[in-house]
Amino acid sequence: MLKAIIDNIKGLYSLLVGLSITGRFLLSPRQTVHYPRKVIEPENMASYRGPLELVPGDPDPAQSRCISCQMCVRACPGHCLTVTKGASGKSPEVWLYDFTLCCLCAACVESCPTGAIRFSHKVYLVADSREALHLDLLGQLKSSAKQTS
Amino acid sequence: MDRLNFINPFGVRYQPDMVSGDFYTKNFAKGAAENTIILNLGPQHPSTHGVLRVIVELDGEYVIRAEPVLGYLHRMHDKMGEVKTPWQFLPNMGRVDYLHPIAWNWAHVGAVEMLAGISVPERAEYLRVISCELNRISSHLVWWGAFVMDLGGVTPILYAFEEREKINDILQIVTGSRLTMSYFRFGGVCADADDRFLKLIEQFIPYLRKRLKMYKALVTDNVILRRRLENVGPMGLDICQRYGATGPILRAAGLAKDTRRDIPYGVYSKFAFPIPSGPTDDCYGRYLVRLREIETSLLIIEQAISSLPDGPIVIPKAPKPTFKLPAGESYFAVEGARGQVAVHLVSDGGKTPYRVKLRAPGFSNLSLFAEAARGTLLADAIAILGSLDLVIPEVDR
Amino acid sequence: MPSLDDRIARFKEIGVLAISRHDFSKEGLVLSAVVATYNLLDIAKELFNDGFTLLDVSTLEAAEGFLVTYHFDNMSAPCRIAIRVLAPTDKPTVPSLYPIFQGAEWHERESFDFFGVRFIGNPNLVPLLLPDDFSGPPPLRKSSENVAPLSALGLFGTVETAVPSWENIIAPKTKDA
Amino acid sequence: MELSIASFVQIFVAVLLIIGLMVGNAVVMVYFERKGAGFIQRRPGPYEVGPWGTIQAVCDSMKLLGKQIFVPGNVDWILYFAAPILAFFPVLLLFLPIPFGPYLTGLKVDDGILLILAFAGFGVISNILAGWASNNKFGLLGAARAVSQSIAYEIPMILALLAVVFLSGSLNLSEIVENQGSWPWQWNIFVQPLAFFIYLVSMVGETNRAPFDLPEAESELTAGFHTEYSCMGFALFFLSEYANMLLVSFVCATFFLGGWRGPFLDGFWWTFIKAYVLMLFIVWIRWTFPRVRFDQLLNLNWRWLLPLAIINLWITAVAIKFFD
Repeated sequence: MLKAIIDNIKGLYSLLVGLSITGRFLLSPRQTVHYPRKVIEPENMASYRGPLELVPGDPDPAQSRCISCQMCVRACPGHCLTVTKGASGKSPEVWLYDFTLCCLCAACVESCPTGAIRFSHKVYLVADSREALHLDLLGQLKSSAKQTS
Repeated sequence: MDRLNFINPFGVRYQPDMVSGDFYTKNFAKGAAENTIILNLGPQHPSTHGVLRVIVELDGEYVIRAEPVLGYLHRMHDKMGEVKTPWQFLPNMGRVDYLHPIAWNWAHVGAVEMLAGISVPERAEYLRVISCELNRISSHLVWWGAFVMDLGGVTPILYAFEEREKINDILQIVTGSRLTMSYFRFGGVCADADDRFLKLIEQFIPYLRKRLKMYKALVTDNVILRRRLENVGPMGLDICQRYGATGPILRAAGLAKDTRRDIPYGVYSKFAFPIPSGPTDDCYGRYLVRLREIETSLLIIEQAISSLPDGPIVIPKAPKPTFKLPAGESYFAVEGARGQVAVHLVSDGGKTPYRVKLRAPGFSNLSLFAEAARGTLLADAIAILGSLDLVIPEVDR
Repeated sequence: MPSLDDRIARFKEIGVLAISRHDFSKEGLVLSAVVATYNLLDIAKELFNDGFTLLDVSTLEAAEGFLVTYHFDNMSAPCRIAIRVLAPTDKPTVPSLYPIFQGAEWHERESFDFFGVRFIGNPNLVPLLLPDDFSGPPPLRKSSENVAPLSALGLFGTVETAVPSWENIIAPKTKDA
Repeated sequence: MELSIASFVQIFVAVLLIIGLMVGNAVVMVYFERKGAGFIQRRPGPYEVGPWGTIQAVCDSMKLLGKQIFVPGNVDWILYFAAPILAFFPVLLLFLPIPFGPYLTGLKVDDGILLILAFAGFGVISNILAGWASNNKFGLLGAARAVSQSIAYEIPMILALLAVVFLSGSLNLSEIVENQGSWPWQWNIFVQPLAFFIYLVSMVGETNRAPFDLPEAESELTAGFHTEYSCMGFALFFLSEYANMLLVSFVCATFFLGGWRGPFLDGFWWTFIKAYVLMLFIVWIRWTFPRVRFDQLLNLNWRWLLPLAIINLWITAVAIKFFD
């Protein structure tokens, strides 16, 4: 009986300790990043794997390094890449990427013999339809080259 | 409840069938006693962590029988393993158990390396240990929060997520993703640790130790939690042996069995760390074992960081995504956050494996729930379910 | 904890079709034994008394039939043992381990789902992971041109002994482990 | 008390004001509860709607009003719709005898506390009806829990209040307030600390708030007795929960914390300040502790609170006999 009473008093004390902890957190600053007003620091973003993008070519940034060898297409577990060889030479004519099927596994990046593919760091990519996530990477490369020049 | 007749204002008498429900409810109801309620907990229920469904037979608030029904999150990973090359199957491993993906990474990569006879550079082995242990901590943190939430305390899970976010920040530096990580490669890992990675871990270890003290004061010592968990759902060595339970459940039963110590894989044999076991085999014992495992993981990370060697992170001729496995069989087990994770790989020398069998610890651990929950209160059954640390995608595969 | 040789001797006493040692670092197994279905429960009982626990039941389809592999591990000292049973393709039935290892119930139901192997003595042999109204052949069954013979799979490390019928199955040249 | 036209008008006006208070209280408390939960959990809480999210609760209640009334099949229609109404309206009555200020009382009744305790039982009837009529097993379990919990916790609550009634020698709430002084050390909490503690515990149990929220224990019974309620039915349960919280806080302020009397200047503001401090305390408890188990809840009551309350009452009676 006495032991039970002491136990209960100890238990009440543990409840007070708990209240003091949550009380302290009540008054301490918030921890969340409130997205549209604040964004997380860019160094945290540098390692983020976003959707794929093509690496700009060396002399001409609008040209891809891709040689249309189809290694990435064969390696991809989700079948999300479509690469078609152009009429002239090795450079691709169509480079389509279905982000809805992609699992960001890096099979294509690591199988590419010329290092033509890399992950972008676009964390805020949103789309309102599936079709908007069927990305034309060659077109992206060209438009981004136009913007920088 | 089933035998009640209700009258609606339109005067239509409604006479429910004695047993209504789908195949599993009917199958379960065959053994039901008189005057009991058959209750479906789930697949959408706040404390079944995803889409587990448990059919329970209640006498008042007491559970007479319970039967988990699986398969609501079944994705047939075994079949996917047979139609994909081992490399292509690798990203699947992050999806099997989203809380401890790196252990599954390791199990699959280890099985392939065992079969193909691939060795791993030492730096990669150390990075594997560091990332796996960090991931184990984050998994235990989520379990801790979710378990206390099952018991009605809503706040701790958000504190646990603060730490988990920090771990995700660290793991993102090397793995590139925050949830379904696919970090390991056959013969190494895919990215090297940089200075920021090491610096963040060095800051994180003392921070988490401080927070663990807060966890103890806020939750572990809390009288309500202790009375909810002590002497609830004892699972002794006998039941663990019969059901094949592994991980914290087995260790709480008093047996210090840990694959990291028993069958050292990677470089675990180089580190000194205790295997927490006991003191009691009830829910509170399992709770304590998991919290002490966080400290163990911190110890291992500390040792690994201080002795991280230089060198390559992947062997020079690493297998390409389209490599072929030699014929043979391998069974590789690692210690996941929930128990022994194993991949059984059989290959006939073709492009894809002949058979991939994933051994999920949660599957065996959940199978003993029916026996452990018998005769407990409904609230205790929920506590037992939470203390098993279930991740349903892993159970269903 | 008896030594490996003792265990092999005891398995032979109970009766095995083939028994082989394995290189643990290459295959993840210490010992594997092929037993006849009527000896399975005796072997399981023996393992249970020695403190073994059932890790999983891994079935695969081969040309000779369904090879059901039970992986056991010792509770106190790590020692992974595989016990295999061959069930014929046309009418695969295997006795259930439920009376000894209750955890086998779910593993067997999983094999029943994926391969259609029936486990006699399982108290609740209904679909576990697949829906109850799943129609069609069991999903992990292979088409006949994809089925490999057991000898091509390299499952039987260093064969200690084998009955003549199983020597044929394992193939004359055993893989040196 | 004589019943005249004037007193009817007074009651009518009081009821209108009390409805306003209940609705306003729910809106304010939802905001504070969510904000408090957010701050305890180190996140901002409601943030987007209005400045600091202040309009969030109003918008939420508008949303609840605008929702489709969804009635599950096989319910008992009459009881199903009667339950939320029964939950809400008796609470109105309970506010009538509360002395908010020296002259601010809906209805001055000589035995006001009896009225409150008698009508407080209505809440549990609505819970049973809701759980029973919605033909849901979770609801039924929740209702069964609600009954035994409510019966259990009313007894120590009454015994704790009775000790104060012994001290003041009156059942009239205004007189109980007047018997206490303006300064904190003159309040009943210092004469009756044990009774205050017992009341504090049983008031959380009586209002079904965490850690005693077993009738609606979300991790066990999804939402307990109001599992099948949506839109206005749910909103009425919600309103009555907050109104009950406010009521027990007012009673606590009246009995133990000096009611409208406070340092410097007596007045209704003190009642409200004290009541809302108690409400925030209930909120704080909710976001800190896990839930107790059902048998533990009843054990706590029958094994500890009830004997303690009886001992306390006995000591009080003896002390009054000897020292007065």
